[in-house]
Amino acid sequence: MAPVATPFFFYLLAGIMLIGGVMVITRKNPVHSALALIVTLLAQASIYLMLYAPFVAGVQIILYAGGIMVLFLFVIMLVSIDRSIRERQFNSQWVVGLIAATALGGLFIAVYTKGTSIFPEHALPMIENDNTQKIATMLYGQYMFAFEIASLLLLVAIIGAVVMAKKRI
Amino acid sequence: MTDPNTTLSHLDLETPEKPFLDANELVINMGPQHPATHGVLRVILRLDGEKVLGLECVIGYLHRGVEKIGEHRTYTMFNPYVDRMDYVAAVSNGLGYCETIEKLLNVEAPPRAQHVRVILTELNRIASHQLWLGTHALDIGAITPLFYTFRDREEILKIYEKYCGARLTTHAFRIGGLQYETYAGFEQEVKNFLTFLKPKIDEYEELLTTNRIWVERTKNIGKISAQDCIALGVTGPVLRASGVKWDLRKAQPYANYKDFDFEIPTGQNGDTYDRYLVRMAEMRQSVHIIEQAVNALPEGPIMAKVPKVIKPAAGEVYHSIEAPKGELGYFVVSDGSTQPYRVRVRPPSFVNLQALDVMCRGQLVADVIAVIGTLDIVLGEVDR
Amino acid sequence: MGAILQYVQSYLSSDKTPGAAGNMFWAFVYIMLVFLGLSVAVIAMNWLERKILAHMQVRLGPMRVGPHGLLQPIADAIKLLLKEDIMPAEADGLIFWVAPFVVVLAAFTVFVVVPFGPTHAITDMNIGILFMLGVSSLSVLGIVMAGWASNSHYPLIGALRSSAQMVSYEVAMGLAVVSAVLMTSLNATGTGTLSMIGIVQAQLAQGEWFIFKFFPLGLIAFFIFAVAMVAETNRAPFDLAEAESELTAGFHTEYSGFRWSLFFLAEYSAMIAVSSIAVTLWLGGWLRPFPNLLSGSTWNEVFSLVPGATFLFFAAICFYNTARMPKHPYFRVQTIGLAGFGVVLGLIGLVLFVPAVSSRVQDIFWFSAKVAGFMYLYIWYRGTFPRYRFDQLMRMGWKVLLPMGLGVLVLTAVVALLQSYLWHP
Amino acid sequence: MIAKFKGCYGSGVEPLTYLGQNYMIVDRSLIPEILQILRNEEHFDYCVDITAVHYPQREKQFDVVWVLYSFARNERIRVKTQIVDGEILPSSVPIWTTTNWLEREVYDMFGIKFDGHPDMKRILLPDGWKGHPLRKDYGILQQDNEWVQINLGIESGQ
Repeated sequence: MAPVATPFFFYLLAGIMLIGGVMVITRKNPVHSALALIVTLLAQASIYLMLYAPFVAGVQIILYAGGIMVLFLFVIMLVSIDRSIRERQFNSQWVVGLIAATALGGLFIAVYTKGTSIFPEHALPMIENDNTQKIATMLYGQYMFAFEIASLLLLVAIIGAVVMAKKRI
Repeated sequence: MTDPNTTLSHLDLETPEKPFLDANELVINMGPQHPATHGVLRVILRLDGEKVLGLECVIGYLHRGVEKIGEHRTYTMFNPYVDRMDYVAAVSNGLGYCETIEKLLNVEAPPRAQHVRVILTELNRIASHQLWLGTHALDIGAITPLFYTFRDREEILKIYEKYCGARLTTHAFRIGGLQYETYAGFEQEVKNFLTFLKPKIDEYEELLTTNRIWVERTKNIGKISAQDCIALGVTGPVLRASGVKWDLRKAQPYANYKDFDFEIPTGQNGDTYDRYLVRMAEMRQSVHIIEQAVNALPEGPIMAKVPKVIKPAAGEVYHSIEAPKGELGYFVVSDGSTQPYRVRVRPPSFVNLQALDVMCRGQLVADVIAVIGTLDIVLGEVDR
Repeated sequence: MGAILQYVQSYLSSDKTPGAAGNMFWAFVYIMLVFLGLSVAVIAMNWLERKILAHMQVRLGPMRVGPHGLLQPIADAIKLLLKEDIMPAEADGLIFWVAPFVVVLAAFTVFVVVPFGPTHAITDMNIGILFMLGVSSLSVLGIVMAGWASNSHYPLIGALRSSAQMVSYEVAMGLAVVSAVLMTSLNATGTGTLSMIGIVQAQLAQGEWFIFKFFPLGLIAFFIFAVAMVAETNRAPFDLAEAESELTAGFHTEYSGFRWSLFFLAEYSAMIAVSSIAVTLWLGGWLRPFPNLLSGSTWNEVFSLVPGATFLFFAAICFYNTARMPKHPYFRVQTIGLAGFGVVLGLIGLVLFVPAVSSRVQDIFWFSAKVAGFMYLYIWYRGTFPRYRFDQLMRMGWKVLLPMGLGVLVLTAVVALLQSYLWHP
Repeated sequence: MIAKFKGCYGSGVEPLTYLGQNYMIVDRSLIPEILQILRNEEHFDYCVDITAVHYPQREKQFDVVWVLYSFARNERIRVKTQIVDGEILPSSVPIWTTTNWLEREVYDMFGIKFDGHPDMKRILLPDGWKGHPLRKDYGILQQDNEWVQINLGIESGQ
């Protein structure tokens, strides 16, 4: 399957992501922020699709945009919006924020200038059709242990959450 | 029956339980325009999430001053007005009023009139319960029973229409008896209707009684104990579903109910499901009563000797009947003139509605709807 | 010019979907066809639901607009489009405006991968079923947005209810789907597929619809999905989000006119979408009944006649009712209209008997017929069941369907492993 | 029962019967006590109704009537007392919970206040309404025109 207008879509999606990301931190209404975050995540999922990683894209949509963000919205909506709008959104941690942002930007520039040689010239040719199967073989073969550890960790987290919530009832 | 020394402190109506988080308390205004409040009832709900912490009924949107009107009309002229209170059981209202004035005049309607009165009143009880069933099921989300019950209720209304020309606010009875002799074929038509209705009641029960969702939605919902019922003055099927075997037709028989053999269906749990069962059983009992009445319909006059201008001697009387919704009482004070000095109506819906708060505490919003439905209120009667 | 013609024609003999073949023109044509077909299906559903529900409830349903109310959906559509579009003063304008489009977009995008036939899909994605579940779950966002932006209590509660409901039933639904996907891996290579077309082809290859596979495991998984999909689409008896008697209309209480009709459209196309998933996963998708029991060219011939025969049957019903129409000048237009409708149906039926047409339309017919069965179930549920309460609904989702789904998944895996080791070592 | 009351309270209680219905006229000062005794000792556990009658010519303008019923005895009794305009009666909500709304209605219609009632406000008429419609001096066409004009924005409700 021949990719169509790839650079155009890449820059479009990247632009959407950037705008969405900026909106997340600038909107005063938390619900607007959350919705902007969802837009960002969806654009990200589309970029995964362009990278021939449909499984990751699908999981991104189901888990982040579908599941987690809905729960997120839930919590935000139950909070009184008026109060949070009245509060100052940019609190006095701007110094720390600035330092962190500068450091991160510096890192990006350093990697971009010095590390170009590490990356291949073109994206590696990948076959779309068995991508999902490949992920499965990797996860359940090579990275079996890590995968199981991660799932155990999540199980612990779930049980912990249930126990903590149960106490209050 | 009840232990007189028990105080009813647990029925503390004014202090709701403390919400889990004050910030979470949500006040919702349900009605007066709401599909499930059966008219213009307004309920202010205080919610913790979906749990009801307390509620307050705001009524009076349909207040027409029936009692005031009664003081300015003659005894005869006021008779049609009572039909407009509980408009789905207009015949029962008329019966209660006529019997009260007859009591005040100290006359008694002749046996044939009594029989016809019983037939029509019991038909009305069936019609009222059918309307209740349809709307109650609709509130809980079953849309189909509504059409079944309305189809069958139509047959009752047809009998009324043939008898007195009106379908809803019938004004079927007169003080002292009946105005109209029954039409030709009345008995046969009522009998036909009964044979038509019996399988239909089974049909309603088939739709709902064992329906899992119906049972889950109604069992243990809006529970009220017999003691609370009595303290709150709740009567009718609601009281009987709580296990109190009390029906004015048996306890203090009026008309000629003492001539008929019937059972008082009761429940045990006092929940919405029991009230449903009680009302279904009452419909069957009504069928049974009508059968007896129509088979033993005596010949004779239909009107007692009542003066053209009704002028009862000064005095007062309280008389009540078992309306489909509970005890319907009339307290009439006469000063010897042609107009009542004071007419007081003791509406069952009004008093029963008071129990809504007790029945809904700690339940969910969806249950409030179910409980309003199961109380079977008619706002015309609540507000008068 | 010739090049364009060749480009268009090049796909015609292809055995791939236009998406997989990379043919933009045919992909566009397919998108248009699916969109139009879906709109017609929703309109038909509107009429059918009202008629079927009415007959279940001893009444007639729409009778005035057109013969037997056949034009009622069109009248409704016109009414909705002409209605004033009200936006509450306190509403959050942008989100209120966007919400219905999000819902419609999510509901329609899903159809990109629905396989109406081996080549009759817009595209065949490697992650087809995952894509469907993911995108259809996005409609929750639209509902939440609508409920919140209305700035009113009833819509907010409705939105919270429906999103909680959809998120929870998605879990059970996902487990049921995974157990069906597991069954696709029972082949020589041992690799399964998430592709919608691949799943149907696996059923064809194994000679068994997955509903009957590992009886009763497939059936249980199907049952879980069938329950979850009703909850997922917020339909009776799980229609708490729009519980009329409790929350007036739930999340779309404040919507009117065109925007409201978008929600309506989305609801019905979501119903069709989840039914298509069920049909694809368990009921053999586009496969005709008994492809291996009643095989052979004779049976193929017989089954290829069914689409045309169905339409002729509907036409016959129309003619029968035309004959029963009251013979009164007042009904003349309606009688002619009904007869005309019958003629149209009959002509479609006759066209479907042409072998060239019927061979291409067969798959679509069987797929649609199976989906139509589900649509009838939806209406039937609505006519017979009372509504669940919210906590009961949640209890059922988490405490009944989820453990059942997990159990079925594990058992399916165990049985499949045993089968591959014991019988095909 | 009647004899017992007569013995205890003498002329404060006057038992009567009219058309076979029992009622007693009780002095205002004995009301709380009598109601309590009727509930606790005589098993009148169900308060059917509370209402009032207005006699503008009398000095004691109002008759207040309690209709009581006993499940145990299957018997009804009416308790009646006379009060002057403006006099406050003790609330019987602690005795019968049901009287909550009934007393509110009496207040709404007649302006008779009940002391100790948890929520003494109008029930059928709007909260800001002036006048008590079931009094005899309140005309049948009379309205609180001011309320109607302010709240409904129309000149008159008639």
